[in-house]
Amino acid sequence: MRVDGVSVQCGFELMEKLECRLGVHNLSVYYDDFKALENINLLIPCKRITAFIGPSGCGKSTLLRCFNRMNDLVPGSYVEGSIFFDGTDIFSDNYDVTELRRKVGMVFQKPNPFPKTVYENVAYGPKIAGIKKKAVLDEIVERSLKRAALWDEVKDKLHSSALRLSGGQQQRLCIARALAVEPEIILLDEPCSALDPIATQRIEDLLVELAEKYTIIIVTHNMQQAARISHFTAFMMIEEHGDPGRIIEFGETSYIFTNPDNEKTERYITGRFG
Amino acid sequence: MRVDGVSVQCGFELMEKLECRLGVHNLSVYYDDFKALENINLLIPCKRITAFIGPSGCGKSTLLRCFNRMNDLVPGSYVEGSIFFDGTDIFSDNYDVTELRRKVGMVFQKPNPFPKTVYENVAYGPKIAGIKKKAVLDEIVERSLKRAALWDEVKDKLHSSALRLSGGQQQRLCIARALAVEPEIILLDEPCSALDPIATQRIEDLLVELAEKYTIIIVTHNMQQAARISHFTAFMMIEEHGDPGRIIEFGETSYIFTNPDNEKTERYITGRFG
Amino acid sequence: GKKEEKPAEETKPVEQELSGVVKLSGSTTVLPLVQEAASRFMDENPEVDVEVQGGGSSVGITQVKEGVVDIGMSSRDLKSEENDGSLVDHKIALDIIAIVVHPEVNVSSLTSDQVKAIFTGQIKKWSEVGGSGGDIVVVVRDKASGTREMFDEKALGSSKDAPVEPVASAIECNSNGMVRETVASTKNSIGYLSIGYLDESVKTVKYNDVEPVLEEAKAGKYTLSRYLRLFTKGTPTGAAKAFIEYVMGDEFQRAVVSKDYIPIYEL
Amino acid sequence: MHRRSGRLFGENRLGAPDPHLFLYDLREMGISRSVRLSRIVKTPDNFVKCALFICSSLTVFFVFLVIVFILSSSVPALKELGFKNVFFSTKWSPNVSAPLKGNYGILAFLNGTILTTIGALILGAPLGVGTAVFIDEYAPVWLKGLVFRGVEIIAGIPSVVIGWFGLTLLVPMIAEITNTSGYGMFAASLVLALMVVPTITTLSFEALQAVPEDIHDASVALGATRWQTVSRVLLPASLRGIAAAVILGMCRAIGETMAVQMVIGNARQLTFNPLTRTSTLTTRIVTDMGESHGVFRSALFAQGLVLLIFSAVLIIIVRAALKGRALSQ
Amino acid sequence: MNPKRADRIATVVFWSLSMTTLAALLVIIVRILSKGLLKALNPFFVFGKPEALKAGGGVLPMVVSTLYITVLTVVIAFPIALATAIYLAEYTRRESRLTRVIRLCIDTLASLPSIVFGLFGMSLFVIFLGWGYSLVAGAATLAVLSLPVIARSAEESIRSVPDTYREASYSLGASKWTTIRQVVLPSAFPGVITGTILAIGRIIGESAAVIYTAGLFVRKIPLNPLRTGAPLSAYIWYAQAEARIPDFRSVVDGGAALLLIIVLLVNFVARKLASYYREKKIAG
Ligand SMILES: Nc1ncnc2c1ncn2[C@@H]1O[C@H](COP(=O)(O)OP(=O)(O)OP(=O)(O)O)[C@@H](O)[C@H]1O
Ligand SMILES: Nc1ncnc2c1ncn2[C@@H]1O[C@H](COP(=O)(O)OP(=O)(O)OP(=O)(O)O)[C@@H](O)[C@H]1O
Ligand SMILES: [Mg+2]
Ligand SMILES: [Mg+2]
Repeated sequence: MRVDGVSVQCGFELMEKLECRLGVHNLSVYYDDFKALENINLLIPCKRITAFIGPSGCGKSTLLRCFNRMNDLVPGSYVEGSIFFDGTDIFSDNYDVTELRRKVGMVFQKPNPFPKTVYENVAYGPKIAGIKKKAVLDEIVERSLKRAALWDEVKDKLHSSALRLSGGQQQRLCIARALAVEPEIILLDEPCSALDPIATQRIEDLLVELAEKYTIIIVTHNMQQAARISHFTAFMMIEEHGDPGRIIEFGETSYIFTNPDNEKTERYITGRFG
Repeated sequence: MRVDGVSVQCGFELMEKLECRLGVHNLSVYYDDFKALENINLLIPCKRITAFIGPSGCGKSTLLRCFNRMNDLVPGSYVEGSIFFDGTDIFSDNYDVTELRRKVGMVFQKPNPFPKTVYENVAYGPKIAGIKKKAVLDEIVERSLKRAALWDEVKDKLHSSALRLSGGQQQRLCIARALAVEPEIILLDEPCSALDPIATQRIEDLLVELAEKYTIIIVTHNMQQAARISHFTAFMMIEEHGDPGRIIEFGETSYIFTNPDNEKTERYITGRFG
Repeated sequence: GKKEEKPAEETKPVEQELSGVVKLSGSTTVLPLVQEAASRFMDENPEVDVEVQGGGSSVGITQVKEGVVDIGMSSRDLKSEENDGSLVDHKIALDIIAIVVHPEVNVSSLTSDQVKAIFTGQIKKWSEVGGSGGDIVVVVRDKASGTREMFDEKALGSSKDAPVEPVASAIECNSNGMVRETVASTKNSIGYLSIGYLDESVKTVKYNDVEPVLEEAKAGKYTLSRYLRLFTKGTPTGAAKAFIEYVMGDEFQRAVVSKDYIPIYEL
Repeated sequence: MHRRSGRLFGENRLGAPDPHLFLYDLREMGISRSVRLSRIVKTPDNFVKCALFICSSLTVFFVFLVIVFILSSSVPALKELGFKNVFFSTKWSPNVSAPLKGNYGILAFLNGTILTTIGALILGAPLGVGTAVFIDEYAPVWLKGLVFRGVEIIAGIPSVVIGWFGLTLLVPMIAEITNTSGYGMFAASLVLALMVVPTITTLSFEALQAVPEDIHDASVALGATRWQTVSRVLLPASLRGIAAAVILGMCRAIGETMAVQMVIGNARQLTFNPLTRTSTLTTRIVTDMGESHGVFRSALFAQGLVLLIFSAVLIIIVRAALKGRALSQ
Repeated sequence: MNPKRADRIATVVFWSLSMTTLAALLVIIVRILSKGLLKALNPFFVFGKPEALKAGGGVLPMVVSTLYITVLTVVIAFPIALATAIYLAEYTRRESRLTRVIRLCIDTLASLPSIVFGLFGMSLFVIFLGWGYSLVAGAATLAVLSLPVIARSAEESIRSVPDTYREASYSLGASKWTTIRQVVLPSAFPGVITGTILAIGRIIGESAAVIYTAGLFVRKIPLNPLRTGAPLSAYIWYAQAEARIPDFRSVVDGGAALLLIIVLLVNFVARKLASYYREKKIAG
């Protein structure tokens, strides 16, 4: 099946059952004069893990950061096209960006806890959203840490610095922090690239678990990881240096990895590229 | 077969045919009070590619940097034990370190050309070794660039800044720079981790080619890479956080990857670790 | 070729043949006068280098005694403890100090008692001396200046054993020019100046009903005056001698000194 | 890197076949610890190191010299007049001809220094820190460079120029508005505020820049507004750096001389009213140094000594503040 | 308070704070230039001799003194500062007690009020060594004053040279000094030069440290460094504080404008040079 020039592979039965609340329509992203993404069209299925893969510099991070408009922070960047979230274009003029960012959580490549205590890290989001009651915050912190599978490890050191945790723990803390504001979607940009295999495994297990409640989008360099945990995969690429990135193929992960429509996808996936 | 608690896998016929001019004996490395490596024993076969693999932080880089005493540069680090190079302990008091480093070249994780021209980069080593004649230098530069499979791409821009080359070209330039001083051994610390798959492929091909003339030691995170290009593999690991790194298993790559002695090695190689 | 230095005993200095360095330091009051003299003198005697530096009267006296400089400038006489007989005094001008007020102050005459009371802070408002307007702003010279010392002594009755200080809120200025500027620009202010600095931006007041003018000073009626002096260690010789003679000579006295001070020939 | 133990070859626990065999061969060949003296490459390096070290210890020597000369010049005053009469007296009436007969209490000037500095910080610190936060967080790209460049230009303006500006524009303005002489601590604080702004801005900006970008992004990604991010993440994380910036600004204010001297009025009185004239330590030195000698001059050096101690103490505080940043590392 | 509202208020506050700073700068520059630019550009003023009593004097000897003293200062301070910077950046990777002392001394020296340097220079160079008020005494004082400034910026530039360059050089068998000379210093050079020029800006504007060491007033153009000089900034202060010449206002206005122009020019050159090298390094 082809939609807007992108081949989409998906069992029809499945696609019909899926709900999609997030859709990208004709999106192009510019950094000053440089066009980083061109004409992206995509539907993100709810409560599934969608992985973006592709060679370095193809715009995976750029696309991911559009979903919660983190690209606004890059001076000189602007977008054309739309991203619809529950039917509203998030780039429309009066769209409430802070509200969007609360609903679309983000976890970064390197664990980036605040230089505060573990507790303060998790409570930060609820606090800025206006929750002041200690009891409520306590409960949110505990629940979020439990969901991030970190509670048991840190419950005795909630009030010591988050920077003392190990890398893997820090990354799970960042996930807990994102969960604390009750997001609907979680974006992860190569969340495991700074971690060792053991910590990586933990995070992967956690993501699979979280996918029961949350819509998850993950950027990864690690093809095995994409294959292991994601339900859907978008393969992105740039033709030549300086060209904008595009989505080459999007579909169910099992299809993409076993039976890609596009020969570039196949070459990339088998590691013999170019 | 087990030697000093390390299992060594190697076809005997092969081992007997191999010459080994570099040997590590009972080496331990400390950073201040922290013991990073313990009791390393290893023989590096000549004109072969030896890969060090293992989880992050297990001391691969530390061990590699001992071979040309780059660890001298880390304040507070010191070693116990010896590394023999052509029969002389490189840690002995009056050992000529600059001479050692000339014989044992090194290529780093991120391409790090000097902010000079391409030509100046390659000529740097010969120049500091005292070669002044332009003709000789020209010849060395050309030969080294050719060996690094870069000549054709840069021969027209020898005198423009090396920083303008692409990442993969820069890394090959670094290899050319290392080759220019006629080393016998080349150390590479994750030389491809900052490169895209195409550039990686180029470097891998180049290494295989170079192994005909040089002894190569490579640290890599990428198990496929180790499997693809190395003749011998050393698997290193730390038992627990804070423990020193050790060599768990060393042997011919094909053995290690298909039929490891040690179950830890197996678990690591199959990606299901810990 | 370089001209030979003439012996110092020569009676009439032949300017063209003089050479050498003359160093001066001391009073900043005398400084500009001597600087002017130096540049004129050097124009006439290109081989002579006259170096003039400030430092204050005491510095000048000390340094000339120590032989660091050839001539010390001073705006006061030697103290008894300074006077060991080795220094020769050359008076080069008489300086008159006028009391000045901001032009809007409507007081035109002050008695010596009123002046003392104003400068020491006992009188705080112009209304107390018959004027109108608010708090008096006292402007004085800095402690180290010879003018201040003379004024403290003669107008405020300060002596070595019973020093009198101007009021602590007084603005201290490092020069006559700055006093004039400050008085001119600050309402209700009062200060004192060398008469050479007087202009229409400030208003002079009579001191004990006497105008601060040359005639009255010569007649001895106006008491706020002092000599500007150069000191040498023993009788000056060579270039130094020629320089002092130049400063005291009619030409320089008429052309320069008479503009700001009372020249020697009028005394 | 040096070696600790020289233990040679370990016994082979398992016996043959031994892949380490070649090591034994080499040892038997007796070439293991050959010493090559022919090329002691280290020598020029050591020479260079020595020379560089000597140059860099000159700094220590200079500090030593400064201390020695300032201290030895202030000793006469402290000895002859007594510590108490210098530091705890507000009476400053030097006697030029008989220095020992004068009074040399510097308390009023100490007070002037402290109050003008506080004034300068009250005016300058919000400006400086605010400008730094503005550049770091609020300014549109085209303005960032402009404001930063502007601040650097202020830093470069010579103090006599700023003083002249203060004397000819600020003092008359203050005189007009408040109906006083215009000279005084307020004018001094205004001028000083101008001079501390660049110090505080550049150093605070540096501190803000040192906060990792990813922490900032983390906050924004959680839906924090800009002000929430600034107040809850950026400022706390850079607090020590900003404190250090303010202290260094203070250092600058305490030490500034010429500009203050032009506008403070150079009176000798102790005062707490910002609109009245007084002196600071630095301005008193400049006002009186001209013709001073003996104990008078020594008393002025004693004020220099106080300034020296002030800045040394502040620097030690700054260094302590910048070391071991509590939570961040 | 509603976070949105607080955010809006904060935005207004930060805008106004920084605009106040900019406005202050603008007012100073406009004021100084509007009053003094004509005078500062008048050749009779710039190339004239100063007058002691009359109006109409110029500032040529002062401008020459400033240039002279600046050159002397840099000649004295730069080699020491560069050596210090190299030592601290390259040879003391690890803080020892000794380097801590050196660093403390540099910081202390950098934060001392310039009047303290003035006092120090007067008692050491002028009186103790007997150099008198002279250009060398002023330059020596300024050298001690600017040493830490140059050293620190140079050290920073040297430190900011990526370690990867050093590693690459060492791994090719270069000795430490070779590495510093061939790789580190060339890379750090633009930063070192920029820092030095910025320090020169400070030297030119410095007055408190020179009034008791170099002198305040000269009529002859100083050629002998052992003679008195009068840097422009010191003369400006002198002209206004000791105000003897009737036209001192216009002399100070002109001098201030001239000084401001010189300092701004110096800073401008530093920036231009820095960006030139930055581009050149990339373009190469
Ligand atoms: N802030 C920026 N300013 C200018 N160009 C940018 C910026 N961020 C990214 N780019 C460019 O946009 C393109 C896409 O970058 P992006 O980071 O999205 O790629 P990526 O797929 O995430 O790469 P990687 O796998 O290396 O993280 C690249 O060419 C990059 O150089
Ligand atoms: N300069 C140093 N100072 C102190 N400890 C160090 C230093 N360099 C490395 N270490 C420690 O030594 C251990 C081994 O580090 P090393 O860099 O050799 O690991 P590695 O196997 O190369 O890891 P990676 O795969 O992440 O590069 C780690 O625990 C590391 O923290
Ligand atoms: Mg990315
Ligand atoms: Mg490593």
